[in-house]
Amino acid sequence: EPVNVADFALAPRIAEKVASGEPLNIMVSYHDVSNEFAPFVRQGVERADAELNANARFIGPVGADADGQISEIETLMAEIDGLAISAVSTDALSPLIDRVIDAGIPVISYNTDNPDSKRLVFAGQDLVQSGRDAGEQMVNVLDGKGRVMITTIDAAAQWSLDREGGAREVLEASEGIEVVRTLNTGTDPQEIYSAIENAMLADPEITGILSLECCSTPAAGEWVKRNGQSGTIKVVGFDLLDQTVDLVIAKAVQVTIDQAPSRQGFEAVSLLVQFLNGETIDDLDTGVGIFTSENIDSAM
Amino acid sequence: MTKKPIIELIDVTKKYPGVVAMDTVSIDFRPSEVHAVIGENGAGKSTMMNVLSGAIQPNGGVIRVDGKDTVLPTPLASQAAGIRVVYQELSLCWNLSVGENVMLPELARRNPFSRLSSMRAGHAASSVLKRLGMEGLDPETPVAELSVAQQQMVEIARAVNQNARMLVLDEPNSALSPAESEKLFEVVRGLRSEGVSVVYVSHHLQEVLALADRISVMRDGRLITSFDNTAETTTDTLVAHMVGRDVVTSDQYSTCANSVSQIKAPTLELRGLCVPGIFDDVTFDVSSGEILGIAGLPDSGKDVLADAIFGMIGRAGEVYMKGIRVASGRPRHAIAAGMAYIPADRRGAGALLSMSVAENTVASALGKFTRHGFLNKSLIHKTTQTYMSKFDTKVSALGQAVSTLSGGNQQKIILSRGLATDPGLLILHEPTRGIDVGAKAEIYDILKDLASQGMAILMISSELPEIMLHTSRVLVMADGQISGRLSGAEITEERIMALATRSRHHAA
Amino acid sequence: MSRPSLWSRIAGRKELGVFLALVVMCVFLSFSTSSFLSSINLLNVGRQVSLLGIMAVGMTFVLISGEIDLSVGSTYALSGLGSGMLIVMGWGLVPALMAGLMLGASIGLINGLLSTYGRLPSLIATLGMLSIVRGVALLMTDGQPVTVNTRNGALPQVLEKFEFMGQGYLFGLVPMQLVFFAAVALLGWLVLSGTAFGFRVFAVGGSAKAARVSGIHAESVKIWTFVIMGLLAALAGILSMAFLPSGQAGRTGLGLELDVIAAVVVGGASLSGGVGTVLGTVLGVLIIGVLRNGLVLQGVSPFTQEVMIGLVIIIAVAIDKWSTRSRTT
Amino acid sequence: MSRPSLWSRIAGRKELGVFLALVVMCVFLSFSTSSFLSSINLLNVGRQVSLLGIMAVGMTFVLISGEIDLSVGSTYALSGLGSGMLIVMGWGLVPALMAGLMLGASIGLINGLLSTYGRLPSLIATLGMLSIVRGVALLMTDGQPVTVNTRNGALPQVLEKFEFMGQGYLFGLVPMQLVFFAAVALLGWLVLSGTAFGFRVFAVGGSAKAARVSGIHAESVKIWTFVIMGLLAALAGILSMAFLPSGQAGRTGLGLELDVIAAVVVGGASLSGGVGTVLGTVLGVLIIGVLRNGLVLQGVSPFTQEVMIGLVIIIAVAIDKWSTRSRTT
Ligand SMILES: Nc1ncnc2c1ncn2[C@@H]1O[C@H](COP(=O)(O)OP(=O)(O)OP(=O)(O)O)[C@@H](O)[C@H]1O
Ligand SMILES: Nc1ncnc2c1ncn2[C@@H]1O[C@H](COP(=O)(O)OP(=O)(O)OP(=O)(O)O)[C@@H](O)[C@H]1O
Ligand SMILES: [Mg+2]
Ligand SMILES: [Mg+2]
Repeated sequence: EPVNVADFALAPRIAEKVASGEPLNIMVSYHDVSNEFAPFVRQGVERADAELNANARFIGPVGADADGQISEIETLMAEIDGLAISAVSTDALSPLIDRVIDAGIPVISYNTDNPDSKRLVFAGQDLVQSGRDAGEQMVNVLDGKGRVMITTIDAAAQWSLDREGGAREVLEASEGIEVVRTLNTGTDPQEIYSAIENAMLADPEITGILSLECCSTPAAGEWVKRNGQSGTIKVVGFDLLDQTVDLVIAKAVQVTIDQAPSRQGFEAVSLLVQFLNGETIDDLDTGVGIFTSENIDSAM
Repeated sequence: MTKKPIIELIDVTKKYPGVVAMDTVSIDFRPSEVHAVIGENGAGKSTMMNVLSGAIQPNGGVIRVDGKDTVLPTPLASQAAGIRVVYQELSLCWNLSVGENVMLPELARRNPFSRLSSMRAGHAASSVLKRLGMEGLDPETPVAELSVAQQQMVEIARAVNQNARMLVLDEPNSALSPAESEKLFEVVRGLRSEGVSVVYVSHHLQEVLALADRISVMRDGRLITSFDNTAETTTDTLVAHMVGRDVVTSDQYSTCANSVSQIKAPTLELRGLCVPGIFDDVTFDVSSGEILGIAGLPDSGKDVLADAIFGMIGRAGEVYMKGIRVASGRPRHAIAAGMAYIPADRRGAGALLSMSVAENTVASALGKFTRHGFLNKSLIHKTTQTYMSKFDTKVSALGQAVSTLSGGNQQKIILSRGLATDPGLLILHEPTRGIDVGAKAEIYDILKDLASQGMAILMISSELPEIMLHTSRVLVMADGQISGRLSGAEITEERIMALATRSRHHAA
Repeated sequence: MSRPSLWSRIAGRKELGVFLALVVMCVFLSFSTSSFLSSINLLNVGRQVSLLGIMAVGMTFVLISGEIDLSVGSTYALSGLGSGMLIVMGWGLVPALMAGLMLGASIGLINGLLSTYGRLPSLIATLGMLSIVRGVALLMTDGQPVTVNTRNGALPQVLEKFEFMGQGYLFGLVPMQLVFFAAVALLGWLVLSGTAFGFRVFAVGGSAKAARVSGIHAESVKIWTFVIMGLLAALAGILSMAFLPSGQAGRTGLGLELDVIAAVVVGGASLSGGVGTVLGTVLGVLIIGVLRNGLVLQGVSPFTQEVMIGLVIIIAVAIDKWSTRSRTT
Repeated sequence: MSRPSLWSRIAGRKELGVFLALVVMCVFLSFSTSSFLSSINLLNVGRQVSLLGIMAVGMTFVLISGEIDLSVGSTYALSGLGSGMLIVMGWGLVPALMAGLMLGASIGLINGLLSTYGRLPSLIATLGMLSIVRGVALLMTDGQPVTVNTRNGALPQVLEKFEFMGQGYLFGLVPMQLVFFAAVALLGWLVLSGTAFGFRVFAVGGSAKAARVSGIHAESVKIWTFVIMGLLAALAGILSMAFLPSGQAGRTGLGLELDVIAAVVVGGASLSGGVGTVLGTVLGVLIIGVLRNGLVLQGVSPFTQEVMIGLVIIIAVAIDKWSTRSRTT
């Protein structure tokens, strides 16, 4: 739904600030500032801080931790003029979002959504849809036929469940494709690689690995490359980590789906600034970038 | 003609919060002499030994080695000066073998990357073990498997093994048998003739008279006097110096202590008590009002007996208190049945060291001091105070940690803890180990009083004088069995030793 | 002869050190940030430390008895998720809470049995349980997040009370979590310093052998401390579930055990047993809470915060050790 | 008179138990899965446990000396990332490796100083360091993943050697990581059981007091064990970096400390010091590695794997305790 500040009970202290043209304190809370994704989002936030009339600050807990994320926002609430949240757990952050909104502070979600909360709009990728996109790419590179293993560093996380759902929906609809298992690799890079190594040995018939995130994608690609299976075993994954880019160039990873994290960070701030300045804002799809060895140069 | 001292202490002072453990002590130790240091518990003897060993640092004064002012900041520095120490408390590495423990100081000096062969550690240790009369002990045996007496011998072996100029022995034979002690004395005399300066701390005044060339007496942290041991010196002289007042010492107790007024029905009955591999078929009674002694050599099984009766370890056979059978395995059942136990290992198993005097006093009888589960602190306070004054226990506050008290006072508090449960039977294991003459006499007085009030007392002890003078009946254990029962005039040193050394097939 | 017992005196001194550290931190923050001293912020800090605090009270018992419990983060997750699932299945409030608490107590019981009769060092027994309980929580929820709301099946009147427990305010002012923490701390203090049971916990932790000779059943005392710990971890987990009101077996309470232990040790308890107080623990918990709060208010970067938290743990315990040492030597 | 000394004999017995457990697991897996006994799979298992194993050898020293080190996961991350960054900055191989190892050794030194002269319990000192070192790693990398490749600036000839260390095969067969593990284990075994230093580690762990009065400088022995631990954690971290070849400060080595400790304790070392062997540790590491591998080969769900790993830790240590106990009593 498009929203406008005219329909929003803005806290008087913020209204005053807007009226006086003072820079606004926009906080962008990310659910784990120590993960791979975070530096990209932070870059976007920093760019917004420089380009827009706002003091944009990138905050969040080290290590995904709902309590930590909530506590930090609670603590800073008196200073926040606008808040963008990417939540560890969709449901856990909803009451807090509602509380912040009730205090007259605009809140939007970005990267991961909280549709059940009172948040104003969402900026980012539709996770289920991005899962479907990955599934379609897999079907594509396998020519509709093969055994697929799904890998994720955190099978229990909401974003993972969403993407897995989308991917399975497409893969299972395709006749020739069998989804063998979902491999939970754990988060340590060594563990990720070992888990993939063991799983591939346990089932040598696997012809496709679909990774749901940044970090098992390069591990899957490395394994394929080191075992001389580049091109035989297809890998579809996410994000544009350095290593992933290398592997796409080396054709060990066929497709990687970018989420434009830096843009997500920038847009999160931008939407809030627009909203506070009276512009009507709406959900923003930051899009998926699909990269193969053909177009990977444009990502570098 | 006096030789030049190896070490001199000049006005050395060591203060602890609230206590001056050494108060401007000046003393010297010379080659080729056995210098005994005696004094009541807490007089400051061990503190002085620890200063010599470098384990603690004095607050003031001067240490002079070979006439030069020196500091001994660590045990290593003291060892470098040729000083070897046997500490009052056992300090062995339980995870290492006898040989390795003996060679520990040697190995401590080696280059860290030097190759090491445990063979040689064992080999090198065996000669010193032989010298101490322990040739039967395999140097590869883990020390954890040894009896306390053997462990103490290993510790002595460790000190003797190094070429000492000065050997400090702090109550080295508190857990040794007479035979083992005699071996130790031989070694000490041998070292003296080799020019070593031996410092000897002991509560056994007879030994001191037999062994020492010079005797120093400490009281309340101060050096009272130092004098040469001559034929005229007697235990009475020593006691007078130590205590500063008259005490009735063990020797002066008349045997009439044994003639107990009236012996009533048995309080404790043991029927065929057995701990596999240690003793079997132990059967005897202890009656109300009597003090029953149990004597025996090390390894005779008498130590485990106390633990078995009290239920600290599993056992077969039957134990009855006042006719009611007591289940095995749980000390609290034994307490509920009316037993109180004073274990030999005062610091390890006896006192709750980190807790206060008051807490120690009431620990076994908590039920009496709680209302609806909550502690009645004023009652605890009152009861503790009663016991402290009854036994003349010296503490600075009821909240003082028991770990800071002297051995005699700790023992009185453990005794109070047992008595606070209103027991019918008191089991004492080595009740006066490491306790000075004055406190010893007080404890014997307390026991006599308790017996005359109808308490049944079982005293297990390695000290023959204690057994002979303070019990009305004696059971002697040898090789895991009761080898004889003595009473009244039969209780003599010769008969006890004869029974104690009888091996199983002879007894059968 | 003065009245106070050893442990209250030792602890009295210790608590003084921690208390001063806390005061210094608070004074510094009051001057350097405008919002620290506001009542809203202080109540926030109180709420934020409550769950940690509830568990820390339990850990105080465990550490004093000479043991340690690493499984508390997993117990927190399993019990909270368990109660949540039952409410979603339409159970009433009391049965669901009881079931969650019983789950926690049973885990504590297993920890206790393994660490006493099982003869395992409690560090290793509870390390194993950390993994097992986490696995059970994952299996139980199939890795799916559990959210307690009426859409999922919770009865509205049950949900309302459940959410009040976690999110409500007593007299519209004091967060309910803080009320629970205060109640647990008060009860813990009474039990530890005023009852025969508390006495036995200290005795067993000081010297298990001497305690046995004194007729104290060391095993049962230790088992009880683990059960108390399990119960309190479950309570904290349930409150967390009621606050959020959602949880996820793969994440909830992950690594919490080290935070809890750190808070208790900062509060003066010893890892070798026999020493500690509930008051000290409460102060330790507040130090950690105020530190986190202060770092955020100061705008310190999250990475620097990690460094600062480690430093404060080390410094707080070091000050404590050094000050006690200089007094006794 | 038999030759072996107490510790090797105690451990000899212990190792037997762990060894049998490993054999049983391997036999079971050989029959129930086709791929377990393949040489590829066995070399895989060997490679997968190597980094854990290298750190476990260090932890064996630390535990025997009576201490513990919780900071190893963070040290692993910081050193690996540090070396990686230097190579990306164009440093040569040797300087970059040296710098990484020195970083690890310095962290070990700090841990050692805090735990001895600082009078902190090592559990708390290294818990603080866990947080500090992780924070430093995050600050150093700014949270960005570090990938060692020529595109980022690594010199090709340096990169080649670096990658060989982590990914190469000796004689085209044995993974280099396994070679490093074997070398570390061999060296560790020689030092621990054959040198005066190893002897001192046992003596200090058996009784620090007895060791001290015998003239052993207990503090320096302990500090050295921490330095060895730090060096080996750094080595493992660098090898991990060379293998992947990338790392990320928020993720690399997270929670590794508990895995390392579990492996060493399963191998028979005691948390109270004085007991342990390198051989036992190697067996413990293999048990954990074979278990993980076997569970995956059996297709056991990841959630059930958590439960199984916890169970195996508890059971392995329990068997060990119970079998030693029944022999000595
Ligand atoms: N670490 C300590 N802290 C406080 N007080 C201490 C400490 N060590 C010893 N003391 C006190 O110093 C005094 C002297 O103790 P010391 O151990 O030297 O006596 P001792 O003569 O060896 O007694 P015993 O015959 O019982 O062995 C005692 O009052 C004792 O309580
Ligand atoms: N808990 C125990 N488990 C196994 N063996 C033990 C145990 N305690 C003692 N022993 C062994 O039992 C035997 C008898 O020991 P006990 O201590 O009863 O002898 P003792 O006559 O009191 O001698 P001493 O007082 O000198 O040690 C010894 O060989 C001892 O090593
Ligand atoms: Mg003494
Ligand atoms: Mg004896």
